[in-house]
Amino acid sequence: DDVKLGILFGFTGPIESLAGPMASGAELAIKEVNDSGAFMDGATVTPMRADSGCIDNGLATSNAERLIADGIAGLIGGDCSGVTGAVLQNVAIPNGMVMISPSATSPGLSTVEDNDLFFRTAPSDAREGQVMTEVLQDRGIKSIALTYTNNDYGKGLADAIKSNFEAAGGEVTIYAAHEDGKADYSAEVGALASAGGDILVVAGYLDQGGLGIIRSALDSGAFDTFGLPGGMIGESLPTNVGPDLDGSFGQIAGTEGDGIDRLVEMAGSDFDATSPYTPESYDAAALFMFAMQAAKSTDPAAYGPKILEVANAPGEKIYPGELAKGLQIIADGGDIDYVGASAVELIGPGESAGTYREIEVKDGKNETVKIR
Amino acid sequence: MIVVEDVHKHFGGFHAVDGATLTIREGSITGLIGPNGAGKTTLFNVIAGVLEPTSGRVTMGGEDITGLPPHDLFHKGLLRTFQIAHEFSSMSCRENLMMVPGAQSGETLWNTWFGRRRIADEERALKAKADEVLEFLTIEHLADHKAGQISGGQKKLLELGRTMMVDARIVFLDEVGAGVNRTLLNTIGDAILRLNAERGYTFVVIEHDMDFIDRLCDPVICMAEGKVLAEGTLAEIKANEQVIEAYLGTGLKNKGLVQGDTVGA
Amino acid sequence: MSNPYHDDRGNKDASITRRGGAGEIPYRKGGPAVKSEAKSAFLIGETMTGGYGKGPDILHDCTIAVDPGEIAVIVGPNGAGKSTAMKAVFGMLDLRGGHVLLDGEDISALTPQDRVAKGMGFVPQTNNIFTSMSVEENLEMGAFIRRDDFRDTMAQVYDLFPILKEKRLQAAGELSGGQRQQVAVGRALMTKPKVLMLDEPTAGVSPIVMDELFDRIIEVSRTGIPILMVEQNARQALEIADKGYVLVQGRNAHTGTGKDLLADDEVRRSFLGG
Amino acid sequence: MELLNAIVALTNYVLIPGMAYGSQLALGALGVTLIYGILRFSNFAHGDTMAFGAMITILVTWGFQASGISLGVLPTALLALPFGIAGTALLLVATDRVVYRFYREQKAKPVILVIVSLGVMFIMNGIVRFIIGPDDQNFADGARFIISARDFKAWSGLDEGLALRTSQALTVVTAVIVVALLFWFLNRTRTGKSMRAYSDNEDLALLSGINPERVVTYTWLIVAGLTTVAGVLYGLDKSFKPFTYFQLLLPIFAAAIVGGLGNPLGAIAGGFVIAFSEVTITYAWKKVLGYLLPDSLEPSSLVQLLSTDYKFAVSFVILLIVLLFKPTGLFRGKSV
Amino acid sequence: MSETMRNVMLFAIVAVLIVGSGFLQSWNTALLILNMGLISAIMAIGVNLQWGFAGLFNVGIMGFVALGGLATVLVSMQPVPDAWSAGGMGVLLGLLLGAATIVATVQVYKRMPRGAMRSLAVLAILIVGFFVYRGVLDPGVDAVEQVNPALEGYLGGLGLPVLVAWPVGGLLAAGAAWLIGKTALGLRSDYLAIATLGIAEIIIAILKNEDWLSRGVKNVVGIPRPMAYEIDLQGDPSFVERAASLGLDPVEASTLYVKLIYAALFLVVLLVILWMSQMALKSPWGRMMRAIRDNEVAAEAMGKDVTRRHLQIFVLGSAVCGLAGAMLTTLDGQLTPGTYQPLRFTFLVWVMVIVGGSGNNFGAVLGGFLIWFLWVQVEPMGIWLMQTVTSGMADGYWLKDHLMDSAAHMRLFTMGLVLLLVLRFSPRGLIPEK
Ligand SMILES: Nc1ncnc2c1ncn2[C@@H]1O[C@H](COP(=O)(O)OP(=O)(O)OP(=O)(O)O)[C@@H](O)[C@H]1O
Ligand SMILES: Nc1ncnc2c1ncn2[C@@H]1O[C@H](COP(=O)(O)OP(=O)(O)OP(=O)(O)O)[C@@H](O)[C@H]1O
Ligand SMILES: CC(C)C[C@H](N)C(=O)O
Ligand SMILES: [Mg+2]
Ligand SMILES: [Mg+2]
Repeated sequence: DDVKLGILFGFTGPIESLAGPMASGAELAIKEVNDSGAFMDGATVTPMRADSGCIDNGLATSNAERLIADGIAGLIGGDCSGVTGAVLQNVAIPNGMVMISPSATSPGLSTVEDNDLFFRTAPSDAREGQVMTEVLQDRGIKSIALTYTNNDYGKGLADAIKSNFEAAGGEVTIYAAHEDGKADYSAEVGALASAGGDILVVAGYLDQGGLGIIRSALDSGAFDTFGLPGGMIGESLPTNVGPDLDGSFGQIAGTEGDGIDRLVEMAGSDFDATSPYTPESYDAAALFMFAMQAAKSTDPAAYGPKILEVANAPGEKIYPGELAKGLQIIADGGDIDYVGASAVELIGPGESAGTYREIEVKDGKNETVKIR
Repeated sequence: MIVVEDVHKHFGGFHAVDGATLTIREGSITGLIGPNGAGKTTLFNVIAGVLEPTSGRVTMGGEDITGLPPHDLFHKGLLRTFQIAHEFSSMSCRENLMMVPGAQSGETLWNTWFGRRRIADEERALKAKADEVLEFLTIEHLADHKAGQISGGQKKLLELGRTMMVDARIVFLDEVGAGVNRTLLNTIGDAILRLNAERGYTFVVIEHDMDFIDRLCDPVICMAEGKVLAEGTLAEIKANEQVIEAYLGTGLKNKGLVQGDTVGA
Repeated sequence: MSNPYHDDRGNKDASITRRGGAGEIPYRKGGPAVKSEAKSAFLIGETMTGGYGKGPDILHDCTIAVDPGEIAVIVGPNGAGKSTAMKAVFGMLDLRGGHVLLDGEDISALTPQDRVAKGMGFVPQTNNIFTSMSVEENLEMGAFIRRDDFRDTMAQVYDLFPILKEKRLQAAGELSGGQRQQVAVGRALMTKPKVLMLDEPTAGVSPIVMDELFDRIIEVSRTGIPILMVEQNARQALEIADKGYVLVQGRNAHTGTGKDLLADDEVRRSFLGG
Repeated sequence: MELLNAIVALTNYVLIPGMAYGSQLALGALGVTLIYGILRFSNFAHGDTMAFGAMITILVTWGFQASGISLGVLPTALLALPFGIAGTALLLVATDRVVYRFYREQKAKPVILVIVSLGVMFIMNGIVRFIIGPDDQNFADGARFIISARDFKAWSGLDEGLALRTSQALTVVTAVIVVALLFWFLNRTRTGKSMRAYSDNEDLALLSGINPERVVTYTWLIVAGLTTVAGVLYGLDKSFKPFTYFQLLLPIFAAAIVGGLGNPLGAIAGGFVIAFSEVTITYAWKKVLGYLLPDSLEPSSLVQLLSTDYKFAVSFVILLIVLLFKPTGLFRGKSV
Repeated sequence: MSETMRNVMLFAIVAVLIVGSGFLQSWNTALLILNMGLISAIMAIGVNLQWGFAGLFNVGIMGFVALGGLATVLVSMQPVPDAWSAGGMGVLLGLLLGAATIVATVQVYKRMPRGAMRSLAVLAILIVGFFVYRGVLDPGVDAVEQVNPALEGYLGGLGLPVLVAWPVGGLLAAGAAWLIGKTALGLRSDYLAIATLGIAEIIIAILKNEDWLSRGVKNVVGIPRPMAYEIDLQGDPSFVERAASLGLDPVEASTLYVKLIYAALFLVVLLVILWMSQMALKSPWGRMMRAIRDNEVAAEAMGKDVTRRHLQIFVLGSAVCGLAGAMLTTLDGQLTPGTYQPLRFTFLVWVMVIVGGSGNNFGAVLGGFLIWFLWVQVEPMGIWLMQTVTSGMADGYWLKDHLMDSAAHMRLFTMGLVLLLVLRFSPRGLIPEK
C-alpha cells in the first residue's frame, strides 16, 4: 500500500532558492526506497510537498493541517525555525504527528516541550558557535566583525559565536544585524568596515543578504577574508563571488567523504546536493522510512521511538545509496546506525550531535580541510 | 460685523489679495464685485479660514478670527458656499443637507450604539427640514439622487441649500448665480432677502450679474488687483470711472443695464 | 476636479492614486460615418433620446440644429438636459434613439475623438482646462490635431483675451474662475473648428469679459462657423442668437429665432427671469 | 594624509554607494511616478516588471555570451538591453490590453487599478520565477572595476582604498541621461505634451483630439524602457534575484513619494534622499574620526548614531521629517 | 435577483467552499480556514472603517497587527523574575525618562514662542534626553538580555489570562495610531500612506531588535491558550468517551474541539464589531464620515472638524486591527516578528477589502473569508493544475520537472488571477457600497 510523507518547506519566500534542492533531496531518498521495493513488504512512499512560506505561520500551519488531512504518516520539515515551532505547537503535537526538520537550527527548539515528536537532522546553532570559535582560534584570529541575518537562526547563531569567541578571549568589534532580501547593503558594510577586525563573519544565508554583504565588502575593499558559518556554505557562493573569496573559511554540519559524496553523485545534475540542508533533508526522509520499517508501522506513536534507534549506534553504518541495504537489515531483524549524507548522530532531545566540516575556499571551490 | 484689515495673500510672488481693507455691516447684504482675478474668492477663502493670510487681520464682532479653521468659524455662525460646487458627490441630496447642522447627538459614536432613540427623533426633524429646503429650491424631486449626478446648476442650488439648514449669522455666497437659471435666480434672490429680513442673516455676495446685485445689495464693494477699488451703493459704483474701465465696460450701456433696467419688477 | 483652491479636496487615495482629471466620458466603440441623404442643417441632433449609463432617459426626442453663420442657443431651467443634449451631439453618451448629422454625414456612430477630427469643437461646462499646464500649452493642446502652423491662430486668441497673453506661462489652474473660462474658449478656437459648441461659456465671467466673449462669438460665427451654445445669461444670448431652443425636462419646449423667444411672454416669464 | 584617508573612506563607503543606490532608486521611482502621473495609480507590479525586464535581458545576454559576442570592458548586458526593453514593452502593452484597459473603460476608481496592479504583481511574480527560477543569477561580465580598492591603495599609497565599479558609474550616468531625455520629451515634444494633457484632464484631452489609447501605449513603452534599464543596472550592480526586486518596491515608493509623486525631478531627488539617509545615519564614524582626531582622542566606540538594525526605520523617519516640512514632497507632487 | 438575495448567495457560496473543504480535505482544515477567515474579516473591517468610510489610506496594517501580537506576550506570558531583578527597573526607568523627554519637548515646543531659542531648547532637550535615556536603558537592557538568553532573555509578561490581551492589543494599536495620527493626520493627510508604511516598518524593527521586550527575532513560543490543550483533552477520559460516543477518535475530536472554541470566540468578537460599525455607519456619524470622505474642504466649511474625525476613525480602525492581531497571535501560540511581512499583513488585507467591496462592512467580511480561503487553497489547486498539465509528459523530462518545481509559485500566480477575475466581473467589489 501507499505511505505518504509530507514535505513542508518554504518554496516561496525568503529561502525559496534553498527549498527546491532540499525537497529534491528528500524525494531522492524516497525514490531510492521505492525503487528498492524493500520497504514494508513492498509498500510505496509518496512525497507530498507543501509550502511553509518560511516566515508565514498562518500559511504553514494551514498547509500542515492539510497534509495531515491528506493522511501523511510523517512530516519532513519545517525549514525555518519560526514556522517549525509554530507547526510543531499547533499541528504536530495536537495531532501526534512526528516531525523531522532538516534545517531548523534555532537553539530554542532544543528545549521545546515536544512530546518526543520533534527531531532534527541539523545540529543546534549553539554547537556551531563553539566550533567556529575553535576554527577562528586555530587560525590565529583575534578580532572579528560579526553580522547576522536578522531572524532567530541568524541571531541565535551569532549569539553563540559571539559569546564563545569572547569567552575564548577574542574581540568582536561590531555585532550588527542585516535584513535579508534588501535592496542594498552599503550602510551595513560601511558600518562593518568602520569597526574593522581581522575578518568579517557573516552568519547569514549564502544567496540572501549574506551574499550581498560579502560582495559589497569585497568590492569596497573593506574585508578580504570572511568567516562562513553553515548558512553560507554552498557551491553557489564561490561561483557567485569569484576568486576574491579564496582564503575565506568556515564550517558546516556534516562529515567528510563518503556520505555527501555519494549523495552528490546520486543527485547528478538533477539538483545541487551540496546546497545547504539538502543532505539533511535526504537524511530526514531516510530516517522516517527506517523507523517505520523498524516499527513495522506507519503510526507515529509506534515508529516515533524508533527514530533514535535507527539513527544511532549500534548497528551497521548506512550511507546514501544504501537505503535498500538498510531496510533489508532491519527487515531481517538486524540493527543499523544510519550515517547518511550528513553524518547523522542524534543526541539529547533528538537533534544532530553536530560534526562539522571545516571548509576553506580554494581556487573557487569549497574544500574540506578538517573535521571537527 | 466683519472687519478685514489690510489683508494680504501672496501666492509665490503673486499678490492675489494686496492690502484689502473693508467692513461688512451687520444685517447688510454686501455685494462684492470685480474683474476676474481681482482676488474676491481668495479674500473669501482667507476670511473663511481656508487660506492663511500672508498678513493682516480679520475680526468678527470684535473677535479676532484670523486663521481659525473653517469648522470653528462655522460654529461661530460663518457659512460659505463655493464658486465651484463642492457637493458630497456620493451622498444623496437630502443627506447633503442633513449632514450640515452641527452638534447632532448622532455624531457622537457612543450615541450611535446606546442612544438610538434620541437619534431617530432628531433625524426625523432634520429630514423634514431638509425636504423643506429642497422644496424651496425646487429640487425636491432630486432628494434621493446622488449629488454627484445632478446638473451643474442644481449643484449650486444645493450649495445654497446647505446654508439654509442652520441659523447662520453671516453667509458668504461665491457666485451662486453662475450657471443658475435666471428665473430660479430670482427665487434665490427672494430667499436671500427673506433670510436677511426675517432671520437677520448678513450676506456677502460675489456675483457678476449686475441685475442680481442691483436687486439685493447695498452696499457694493468693487475689488480690482487685490485691493478695494470703490465702495458705495450700486448706483455710485456704476458711475465710478475706474470701475467701468476695469469691470463693467462700456458694453453695459448698450445692453441697457446702466439705464437701470432691473429685474423682477 | 483639480483646482488650486481645492487642492486638498478629499484626501482619499491621493498617495497611491492620482485624483483629478479622471474622465467621465464613457468609453464607446466607434463606428464609421455614413453618408446621409437626409436634407437638413449643417449640424443636427435629431430626435435624440438617451441618458447616462443605464439610467433613465434624460433626453426625449430632442432636436437641435445649427447652420453655418448661425448662432443657436439652448436655454432652459437647471437640469433640463441642456448639457446632456450637448454631450449627446458630441457623442459623449449613447443615444437610444435619433441620430446626429454633420455636413451630410450621419456621425452617430463616431467616437468623440473622431468628431473632433471631423472639425467639431467643444467647451464643456466644467473641467474645461488643463490645470497643470501653462496657458500657452493649453492653447497648443487645442491645436493638437492640427499639423499646420497655428501661431497666427494663437496670436488671434491672445488678441481676443489679452490677459491670457500676460499669463501665458502661468499654470492655467492658478487662474481665477473667469480667466479659466477664457482659456477654455481659447483652447477650442485653436482647433479652427468647423462647428463650435459651448456649454455656458460666460458662467462666472465679469460683465466686461462677457461682452467681449459675446462679441467674439458673433465674430467667429460671421466667419461662417456655426455656433451651438448653452447659456444661462439667456437674454444676452438670445439677443445675438439666430435660433433659440428652450428645453424643459429633455424635450423641446419652444423653438424659434432669438427675437421670437425674447418676445414670447411665457418664455420670458418662466425661463428668462421675467 | 590622515585627512585624505578620511575623505577617501567617506567617499568609498558613503558617497559612491549612496550615489549608485540613489540612482537605482531614482530610475525605479521615475517609472512609478510616470504611471502615477499619467495612468493615475501606484503600480505595485513595478518591482516585478523590473525583474521581468532584467530577466529577458539576462536570457539574451547568456545567448550572446554563449555565442562569444561581448562589449569588451562594458557588460554584454548593455547589448542585450534593447531586447529586454522590447520584451518588457510587449508584456506591458499586452497586460494593458488584457487587464488595465478594461478598467479604464469602466471608469473604475483608481484604487481599483492599484489593487489590480497587485494582482498583476502576483502574476508577474509567478511568471518570472516560472521562467528563470527563484535563484540568484549572475550575468555581469566585462571589467568589474573602473578603480579597484587594491589598485587605488597601491597607486595612492593611502591606507584606505577607493573602489568604483563599472556598474556604479554606468548607473549614475544612465540615470542622468534618462532623466534629461524624459524631461525633454515631456516638455518639448508634441507627444510628451499630449501625455501631460491626458494626465491632467482625460476628458478634455479627448475633446482636443488626443487619442487616449495612444497616450497610454506611449506611457507603457517609456515605462518599459525605464524599468528594464533600472532592473538591469540594479542586477549588474548587485545581483539578479526575483525576491529582491519585489523588496525594492518599498524604497522605490518611498523615493517617489518623498520627492513628490508624479514629479520626475522629485523621483530623482527622492531616490538620493532615501539612499543617503540609509547610508549616512547608520554609518559608524569611528574610522573617519580615527583619521581626523589625534590619537589620544581616538574613539573607542563605533560612534554610530543608530545601529544598522534600524537602517530601514531610520530612512522612514527621515522621510517623515521631510514630509513634515514639505508635505507634498520635495517637489510639488502634482503631475508630470 | 434582489441585492440582499445576491449577498446572501455570496456568503452561502463562501460557506459552501469552506464546508466543501471540510468534506474533501478535513474538518480541521475547514475550521482553520474558518478561524483565520474570522480574524481576516475583523482586520478587513478595521481597514474598511478607515478607507471605506473615511478615505484614509493606511498601509501600516502590519504594524498594528504586530502590536496586537505584542500585547499577547506582554499580557499573558509569565513574568521572568530573574530578568526583572537583573535589569527590569533600569529598563522601566529608561523608558520613563524617554517618555519624559518627549513630553518635555512637546511642552517646551508649545509654550515657548517661535524662534531660534525654541529650536535650540528643543534640540538641547532632545539630545540630552536621548543620551540620558540610552545611558539608563542600555545597561538594563543588557542585563535583561543576559538572563538565560536561549529561553528567556526578556522581561516576560504579566501572566494574565490571554483573553485580556485582546482588548489590550486593541488599546496598544490605538495608542500607536493616536501618535501617528497626531503627527501625520494634522499635517496633510495625503501622505498618511507613507507615514503608516514607515511606522509599520519601525514597529516591526522594534519588535525584531528589542529583545528585552519580546525576545526579538528569537520569538516567544508557548503563549497560553484560552482553553485546554489537545493533549490534555486526549488524556481526559471523559472527553475521550464523549468523542467516542460521537464516533470520533480522540485526536481528531480534540483538535476539532479546540478549533471550534476558537471559532466561537472569534465569531463573538466579529459580530460585536460588525454590529458596532454597522450602527455607527448608519447613523449621522456615518453620514458625516462619508461627507468628509467625499469632500474635506466642504465638510470643514460645514463645521465638521475633519482632523479630529480622521484621528478618531484612524484610531478606531487601527484598534480593530490590533485586536485582530492579538487574536491571531493567540491562535498561533507564538510571536514571531519575522513573519510580519507587508505582503501578507498589509496587501492581502487590502485585497480582502477591495474584493469584498470597500465602504461596505459585509463586503469586507466576505472578502476576508474568501481571500483567505483562496490564499490557502490556491496552492493545492496549482499543484493539481501542474499535474494535469504534465500528466502527458515522460517522467524526468526537464519540462515536467521544471513545471512541478514551479508549482508552489503558482500560488501567487493563481492568487493574482483570481483577484483579477473578481475585479473584472465586479470592479466595485463583490458587495459594493450602496
Ligand atoms: N493657488 C494659487 N496660486 C497662484 N495664484 C493664484 C492661486 N489662487 C488664485 N491665484 C491668482 O489670484 C488671483 C485672484 O484669484 P481669485 O480667484 O481670488 O479671483 P476672483 O476675484 O474670485 O475672480 P473670478 O471672478 O474670476 O472668480 C488670480 O489672478 C489667480 O490667478
Ligand atoms: N453624470 C450623470 N449621471 C447621471 N445623471 C446625470 C449626470 N449628469 C446629469 N445628470 C442628470 O441629467 C439631468 C440633466 O442634466 P444636465 O447637466 O444636462 O442639465 P442642464 O440643463 O445642463 O442644467 P444646468 O443648467 O444646471 O447645467 C439632471 O436631472 C441630472 O440629474
Ligand atoms: C533553511 C534554513 C536556512 C533555516 C535556518 N537554519 C533556520 O533555522 O531558520
Ligand atoms: Mg472667484
Ligand atoms: Mg449644464
